[in-house]
Amino acid sequence: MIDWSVHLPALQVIVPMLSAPLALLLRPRGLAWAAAVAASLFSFAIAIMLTIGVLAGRNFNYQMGNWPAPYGIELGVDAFSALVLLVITGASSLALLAGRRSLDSDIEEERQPLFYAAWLLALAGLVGIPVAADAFNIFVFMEISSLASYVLIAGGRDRRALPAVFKYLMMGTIGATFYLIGIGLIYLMTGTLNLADMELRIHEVADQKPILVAAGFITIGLALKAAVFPLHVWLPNAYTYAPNVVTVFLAACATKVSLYLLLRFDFFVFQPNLVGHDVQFSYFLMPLAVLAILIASCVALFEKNLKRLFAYSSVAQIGYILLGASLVSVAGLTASVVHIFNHALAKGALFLAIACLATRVSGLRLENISGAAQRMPWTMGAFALAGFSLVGIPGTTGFISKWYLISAAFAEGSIGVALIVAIVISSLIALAYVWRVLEAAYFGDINVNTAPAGEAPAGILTVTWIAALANLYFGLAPSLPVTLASSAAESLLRHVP
Amino acid sequence: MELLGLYHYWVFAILLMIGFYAVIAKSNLIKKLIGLSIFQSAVFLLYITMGKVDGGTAPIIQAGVENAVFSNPLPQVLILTAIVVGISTTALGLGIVVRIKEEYGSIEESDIQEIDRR
Amino acid sequence: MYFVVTTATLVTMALALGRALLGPTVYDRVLAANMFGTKTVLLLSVIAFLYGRPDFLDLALAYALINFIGVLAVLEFIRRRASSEATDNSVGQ
Amino acid sequence: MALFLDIASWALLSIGGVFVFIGGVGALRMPNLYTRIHAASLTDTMGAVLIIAGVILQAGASLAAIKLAAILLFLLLTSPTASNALASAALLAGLRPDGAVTSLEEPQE
Amino acid sequence: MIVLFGVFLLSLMVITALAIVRTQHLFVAVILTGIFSLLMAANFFLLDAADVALTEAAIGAGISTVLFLSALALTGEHESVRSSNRILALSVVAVTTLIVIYATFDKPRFGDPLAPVHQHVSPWYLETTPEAIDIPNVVTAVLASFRGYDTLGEVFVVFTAGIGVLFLFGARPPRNSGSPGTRAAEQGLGLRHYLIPRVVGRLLIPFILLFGFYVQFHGDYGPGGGFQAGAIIAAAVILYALLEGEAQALRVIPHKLLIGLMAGGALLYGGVGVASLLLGGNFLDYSVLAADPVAGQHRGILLIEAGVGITVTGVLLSVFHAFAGRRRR
Repeated sequence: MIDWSVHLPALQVIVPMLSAPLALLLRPRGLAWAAAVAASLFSFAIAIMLTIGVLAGRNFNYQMGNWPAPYGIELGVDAFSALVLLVITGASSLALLAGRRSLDSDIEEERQPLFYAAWLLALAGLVGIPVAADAFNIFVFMEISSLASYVLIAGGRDRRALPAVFKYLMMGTIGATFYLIGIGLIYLMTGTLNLADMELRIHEVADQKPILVAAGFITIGLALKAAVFPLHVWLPNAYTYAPNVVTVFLAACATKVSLYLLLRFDFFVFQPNLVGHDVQFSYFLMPLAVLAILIASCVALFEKNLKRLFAYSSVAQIGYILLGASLVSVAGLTASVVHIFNHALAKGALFLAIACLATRVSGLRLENISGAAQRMPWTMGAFALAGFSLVGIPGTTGFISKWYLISAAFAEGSIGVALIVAIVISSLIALAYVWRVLEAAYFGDINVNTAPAGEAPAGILTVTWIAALANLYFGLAPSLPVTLASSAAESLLRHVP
Repeated sequence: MELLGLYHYWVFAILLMIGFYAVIAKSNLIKKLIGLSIFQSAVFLLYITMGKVDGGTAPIIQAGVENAVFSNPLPQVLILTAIVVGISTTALGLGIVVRIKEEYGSIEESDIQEIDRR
Repeated sequence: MYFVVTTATLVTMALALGRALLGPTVYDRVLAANMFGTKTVLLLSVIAFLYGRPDFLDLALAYALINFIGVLAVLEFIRRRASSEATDNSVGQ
Repeated sequence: MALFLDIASWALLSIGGVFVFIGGVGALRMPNLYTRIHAASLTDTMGAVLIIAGVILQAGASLAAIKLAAILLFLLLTSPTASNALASAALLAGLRPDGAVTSLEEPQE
Repeated sequence: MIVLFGVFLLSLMVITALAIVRTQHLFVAVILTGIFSLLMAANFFLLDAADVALTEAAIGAGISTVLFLSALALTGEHESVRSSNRILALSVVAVTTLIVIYATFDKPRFGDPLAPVHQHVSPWYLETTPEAIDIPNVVTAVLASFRGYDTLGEVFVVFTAGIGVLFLFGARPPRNSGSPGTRAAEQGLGLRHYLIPRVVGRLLIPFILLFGFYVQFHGDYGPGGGFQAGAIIAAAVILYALLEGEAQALRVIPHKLLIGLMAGGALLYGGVGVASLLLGGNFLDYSVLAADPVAGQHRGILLIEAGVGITVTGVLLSVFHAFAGRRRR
């Protein structure tokens, strides 16, 4: 009898991957959605099983094709990747479950099998990255996920989605190619592609120039993909004009995966081997993180389009994640990893609530939702809950990550105080922009022409509330993400001398 | 010979530069895609160059030839993959450009921005 | 001897490239591209022997086929454009 | 015999190389498209035939010789076809062969 | 001497690339891109990468040119003179180049057999291939077996691109219905009225197909494999479409079949992996596919290469038809 638990890391990827061509072939067409949901839920279940295994101290290493590690391709799951896997598969499942009606109105029936196939491919590509332990394999899966997400975003009804996708495609491909150059340089000096093997062999490299340049290329390339502050220009439009449900999916996990990879590469491969790299890392990323937090929050404050507003807020939140990492301490990294989880929850719930609004309101501009809470109390309730979580009100997940971040910054002395000031200011700005939306929805006058006719459909609303309540649950009982995050932080720092 | 040995790397750098310049500076979307493919080709050249061994031959074992020196097969495998990834990206990019032309009537980035601003 | 032939082919490739860059009409460029392709075929056949790996002649064969398809595609494109846009006289810029 | 083959193949190769080179110069220097097509065809016919024949002599009776013959056959089929298609496309598009002879004609406006 | 040839070709490549960027005429840029690809392929060949050279020629010079041309037919071929942020571009590019050149100083010399690249993983492939897989082409062995998972990913990248283009163009090319213009009819004609290309082309198509299958199944022994074969077979069908018109080509290989090929090839590859799982091995462990591990590897590689070829053919043809069947608006 086959022991399936051994094969979990491989199954995590191949289940959504092989479902994609099946979804394309399925007849009648309506089944494509069901197939996508089934595959997504199944991979969510696999992610849960992997997490349980990791929490029990199990080590998942898998050798593709049964070839030994540096020669064949290795897969591996640890606490950090398990957390990212949970986020990806969870976001995909929730978004798909919520999305049936919403996607029906965005995408013609004829194109739906293609769309769901692309969705499954995006899912497969995204989960392929945290699972992989081979640098080039990561590139391949990065491309699957990127190409598939271009397709998903291009499904938006607004024609402005197209230039947005094109820009994303350009910047994404440049990022991936930079990554490829970096891998090439490392391979040139070490002769290996396996991450663990790479770490060991860089020790032996006497000439550090190519390695240093490789670190630069990989960092910049992944920063492009992760929309780190000055390289974020593709993100706001891509998120704004994508179909609403796609925004839920991608906002919750697409950039997070690149951040995961950035941290993993830097802490596993470069920090242990390059002299003074931890200092370079924090001097390079900390200013960017602070700028991202402050500037993107301010832009969000003056933005009138709801989706774009929260897209800018995402850029700011990416700043928080980087800020924690740039402290290069266990507390900082824990905050950073916890925030990957928590921000996905908050943003996912927010964009789900926006998708609910979109079922009744056209335009999604602030003036259009004036008074919407009177007609859609449940939607706006979930929105408020998720919004508070984004701001960091105690009792929600956002508070947990802010708390960890502030205490990590506190340990850094004088620079930490400045950082805390920045965090507090930006939280206040976040409160302001969330409040602007709530104010319009709760206290604005109903405009008879644009006001929503009634509450959002029950299906999507239920999913939204599940996500919103998850914000509350993990805010009150944060042990799961925090355990995973601190173990991830420890394993990341174990590599730093 | 020493300088000639670095020539391949320099050409890699120059091609990278040319492609990258076209991607950033050109306003025409198709030109950007062409630039992108030059940019990617440069990286292919980097990989294949590093796989070459002096006096080596392609890593296809010939019957009856003993002690042949073979060039490194791994970069070639990686670049095979990367070429296919490149054409996939290009095809998708061209698809998007054609759709943009249909929606906006132009494939110049500056025109599109202007139309959107209106 | 192979070297002499290879050099001659390479120089011809450079000359063809020169024609492709100079134009002046689009047909000159297509001509140059076609010539360039066939010269590449010759180059590969000779180099396959220079390297002592005659099994690589497959490549030359593939190039010959692909080149033909490429030229026909270009011509088809020109024909289509001519039929759809009689007004566009920018061909020979 | 082997020596004779060698000499023959070297001769073929070098003459082929000369033809290829001449064709290349012609393609660059000739005054208009149709004359350039003529020069370019030279490299594909004389040049290719001679060079590949030379290489076939070197290869002897082997699989490689058959492949080379196939390449030659393909080149001989495709490149005149391509030249013909090119010239007729150019002619149909209104590109008139001009130069010494045709310039005697009246320009048709 | 050969190094000098390489240097010469590389210099030509730089000139071509500069010309591509400078020309305002996109059509010219595409023709030059074809030349660029041929040069790149010749270089790969000189650098001992026969498989890559074949791929670059078939995909870069062949398919990519056709795709660019079909896109140009739909968009127009003139670039406006305006270049946006030139200064930004120059500075970014200059910095990048300096960094890259900085890195070259410590690089191992070109072709140095003692470079770390040739010391670590690659000797193992060269030694293990004859005994564990027993096919002469080490590149195919690494591609299909040692790093078969990458190749699976790659097939899915191609598949994604195919899905993407079909999705963008609304699943299937819109019928030219209702428009009474002569253009629609004319477009379907292809090169029909050129008698000579048509005769020669039709004569060649079976040979191209044959050659494609040869490349597919000879990939274990010489340069070739699924990707190259897929591109060549697709090129043959594209030639048919050029000669006889797309409508005729679609009648021969209809749309549904193309989508079936796309999905079927990907599923075949994945299915081999799942089969090896069910037979008690790891995913993509072909050794369990037959009683003898080496025979199992042979069988696995044959099947997955077939899967690759089928998907690549399907995707390239779907993409070609999607572009070619679209009417300019």
